[in-house]
Amino acid sequence: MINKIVASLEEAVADIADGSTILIGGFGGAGMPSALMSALIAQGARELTVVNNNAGNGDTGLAALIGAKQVRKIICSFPRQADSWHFDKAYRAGELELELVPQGTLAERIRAAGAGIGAFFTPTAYGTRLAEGKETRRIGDRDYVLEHPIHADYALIKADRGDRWGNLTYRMTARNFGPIMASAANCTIAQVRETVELGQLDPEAVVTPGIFVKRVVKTGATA
Amino acid sequence: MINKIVASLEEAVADIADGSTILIGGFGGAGMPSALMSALIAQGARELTVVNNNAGNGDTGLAALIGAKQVRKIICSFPRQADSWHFDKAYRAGELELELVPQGTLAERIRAAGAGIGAFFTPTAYGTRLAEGKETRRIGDRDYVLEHPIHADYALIKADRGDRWGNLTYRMTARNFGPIMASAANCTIAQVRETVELGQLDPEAVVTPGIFVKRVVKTGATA
Amino acid sequence: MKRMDRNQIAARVARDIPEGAYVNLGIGLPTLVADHIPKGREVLLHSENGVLGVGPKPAPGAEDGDLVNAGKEPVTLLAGGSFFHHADSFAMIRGRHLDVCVLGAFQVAINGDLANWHTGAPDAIPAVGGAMDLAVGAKNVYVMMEHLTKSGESKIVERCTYPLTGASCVNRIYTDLAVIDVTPDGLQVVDMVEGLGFEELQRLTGVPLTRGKAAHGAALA
Amino acid sequence: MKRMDRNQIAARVARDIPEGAYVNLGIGLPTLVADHIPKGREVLLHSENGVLGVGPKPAPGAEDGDLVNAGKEPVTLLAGGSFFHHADSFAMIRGRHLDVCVLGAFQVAINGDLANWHTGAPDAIPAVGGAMDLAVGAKNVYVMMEHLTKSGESKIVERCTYPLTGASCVNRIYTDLAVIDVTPDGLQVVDMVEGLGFEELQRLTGVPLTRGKAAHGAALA
Repeated sequence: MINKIVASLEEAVADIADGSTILIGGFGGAGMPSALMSALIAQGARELTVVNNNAGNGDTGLAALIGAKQVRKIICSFPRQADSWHFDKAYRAGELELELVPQGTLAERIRAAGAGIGAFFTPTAYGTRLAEGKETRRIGDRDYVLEHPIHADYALIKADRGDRWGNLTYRMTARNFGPIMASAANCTIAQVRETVELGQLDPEAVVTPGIFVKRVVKTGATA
Repeated sequence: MINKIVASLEEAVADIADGSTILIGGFGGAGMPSALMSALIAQGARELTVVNNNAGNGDTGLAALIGAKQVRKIICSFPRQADSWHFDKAYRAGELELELVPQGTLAERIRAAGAGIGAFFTPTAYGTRLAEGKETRRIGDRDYVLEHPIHADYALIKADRGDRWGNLTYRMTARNFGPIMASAANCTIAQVRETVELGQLDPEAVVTPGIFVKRVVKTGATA
Repeated sequence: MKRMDRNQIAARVARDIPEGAYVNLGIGLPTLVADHIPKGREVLLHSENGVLGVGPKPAPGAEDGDLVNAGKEPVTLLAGGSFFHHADSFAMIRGRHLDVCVLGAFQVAINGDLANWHTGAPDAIPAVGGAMDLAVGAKNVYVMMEHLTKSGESKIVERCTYPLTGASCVNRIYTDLAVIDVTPDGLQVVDMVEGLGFEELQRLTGVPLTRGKAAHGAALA
Repeated sequence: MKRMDRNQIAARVARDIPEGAYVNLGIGLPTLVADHIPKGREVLLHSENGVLGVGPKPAPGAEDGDLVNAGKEPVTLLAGGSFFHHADSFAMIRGRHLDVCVLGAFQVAINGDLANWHTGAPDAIPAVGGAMDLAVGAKNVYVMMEHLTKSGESKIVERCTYPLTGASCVNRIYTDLAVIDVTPDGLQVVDMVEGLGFEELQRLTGVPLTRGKAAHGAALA
């Protein structure tokens, strides 16, 4: 019997090696897999490359991972926020490499990795500093920049409900990067509020089919 | 008040001009917008370029449109079937141009049009006859073919339920090309089994948000 | 002359957004526009973090951390709204499905170049978010900003000195002094605040302006 | 020797599909594999028209035209199955999320080239469907075919004479005579039907074969 539900957060993240590339779900706090982040901090993997829309908020989740000096590089669209002090400090100290990517290009690069697309032309950032050094092309009446996929070793995401086949649903705008990140990693680990029996998720409303998910861990409503 | 629900099939297709490019939903009969196709045959627009996975089955839907000699060109992945006699006849008579596209590339080209992607590299068809004359590139350890989006003037699709803002849900595998076609046309027209009040569709389970839909027409369960 | 305050500018922008428009309001100043859309006019607000049909702020105590806008502020969802993932959300933006986006700006150039993400200061931590996607993606890009910097320089310029967000992407500029269209024939003034003459606006702005025909706001395609 | 019939080949393929595998069965012959997956072994069948967790044929009278597989035959959905649109379905295929796909073939070349979509006849109407996507996308591409054509020629060839579906994409060939791995060192025979000797298989096949170590079927990544 297939059973992707693992018993503990510790077990879920146990094999994450130093130097891994990790997609981390969430847009600010919404969808941030905080329980998995805490487990990753306890686990201690270092020299990580992390991909998230932001660079951590406050003292929890991704911010805490940066504070614990486990991150070598961050790929994100919007690092600077009022409460991104852990990132700001590490970045200004030169301890953290930053790759800044427009938000839609970030999403599409992740989606491309999951969909087996080798590269794509996007109009976003054409003529700007973020396209410097990149291949460009005029197609029809628009100018485009060539962008490449972001593949990862792991994706850590937060979903709402999950079953033993790894099917997931999300809750409102906490969905954000979860579904595309799930598709782009070799090993996707989802923390869920609730686990349900097979068949309890409406097949028309499953957002992430289990094919994209390797491990599901239940955290309850609080994490 | 926004109201995308139109009263009749005739009204829904009235402005389709000769020479239009039309995306037609469906995989064989599942998801084929037969009622809209009948209305299009009655309306009489000619010299159409149509995009569908197949080239019509039996004597209804797309097959009937081909039989009525309204189609100049068809872009599809799988024209030849046991019951594709209308296509076969027109094609062998030289009345119909065929652009054969691998099914996944067809889907991705339609999706690219809806998503504002200028072109993309896909591994599909590399080294085959269907990639002849196309730009190729080695990226990492895989070879890719450059493919371009398929934009359309209209999309005619079949959905299950729809509301006055154009939100749609689908029924099982009748979903197939509907959501991506809706995104890739200037004017998307959906025939639905049932129209519902705003708010009756679960916001977590809307498959096609209304932003992609211009007209909704109710046909009931039979069409 | 009577400079408009932030809410007056927002109301002026709102006037130009027709019923049925799909609209993205950038974080900061543009968010105010939502409060000024006339009652009964159905306008669909998109937020790039995966929601269409954004409703008003929740009542105090009714906030939900899983329902936020692009500025990470708690919002509500209208009946008829929907949720989707980030790639789908930016497909809407990049694929030209939004009728209007309203963005703040540091500078707008006479050719419609927009600078709004980075001051270029060497020690600044850059952050771009969805601005570059919105700038190239929306059918109509409206900028909403003060006409002058705090030191009195025009933010409408011959050529942006700050790093660009997008090239030739702005369609219309709303400031505390005027509404100005960016056209192939140059900047055309749509209207000005009470008590401000064209010559005075021209003097304050620095780059060439012409008196435009009154325009009509975003048309739905 | 005892040639395998279609169901025996299908059963041989099914033996190599481990629990938990995500599998796409091509239309025609490969569809039979589903009937031979041992009871109690959970294998998830994908169909490119947007469904994962395909179940057995519906009972007569219970068919639903909206629930079909890639061959447009009525199917059912297992508890735990899900529906998605075509771009997402082919993202699964192209993005290397399927562990196995099983395809029919006209020819397979010694380097793993596959020809299964077009006879090349000038008057044939070509139809490719999802074959090219499956050929490049699945982690393991299994071919299931008769070893010989009706006129007795080997379908395993030095070089395909029919138009290719995919280059160097086949991992393993199941025929009515043998199971053969395509490896960087050439074709390796995994097993043969009862009563068939290696020399006889070599003679029938024409292209060089080696005796391989017994292999183990698809491993889950």
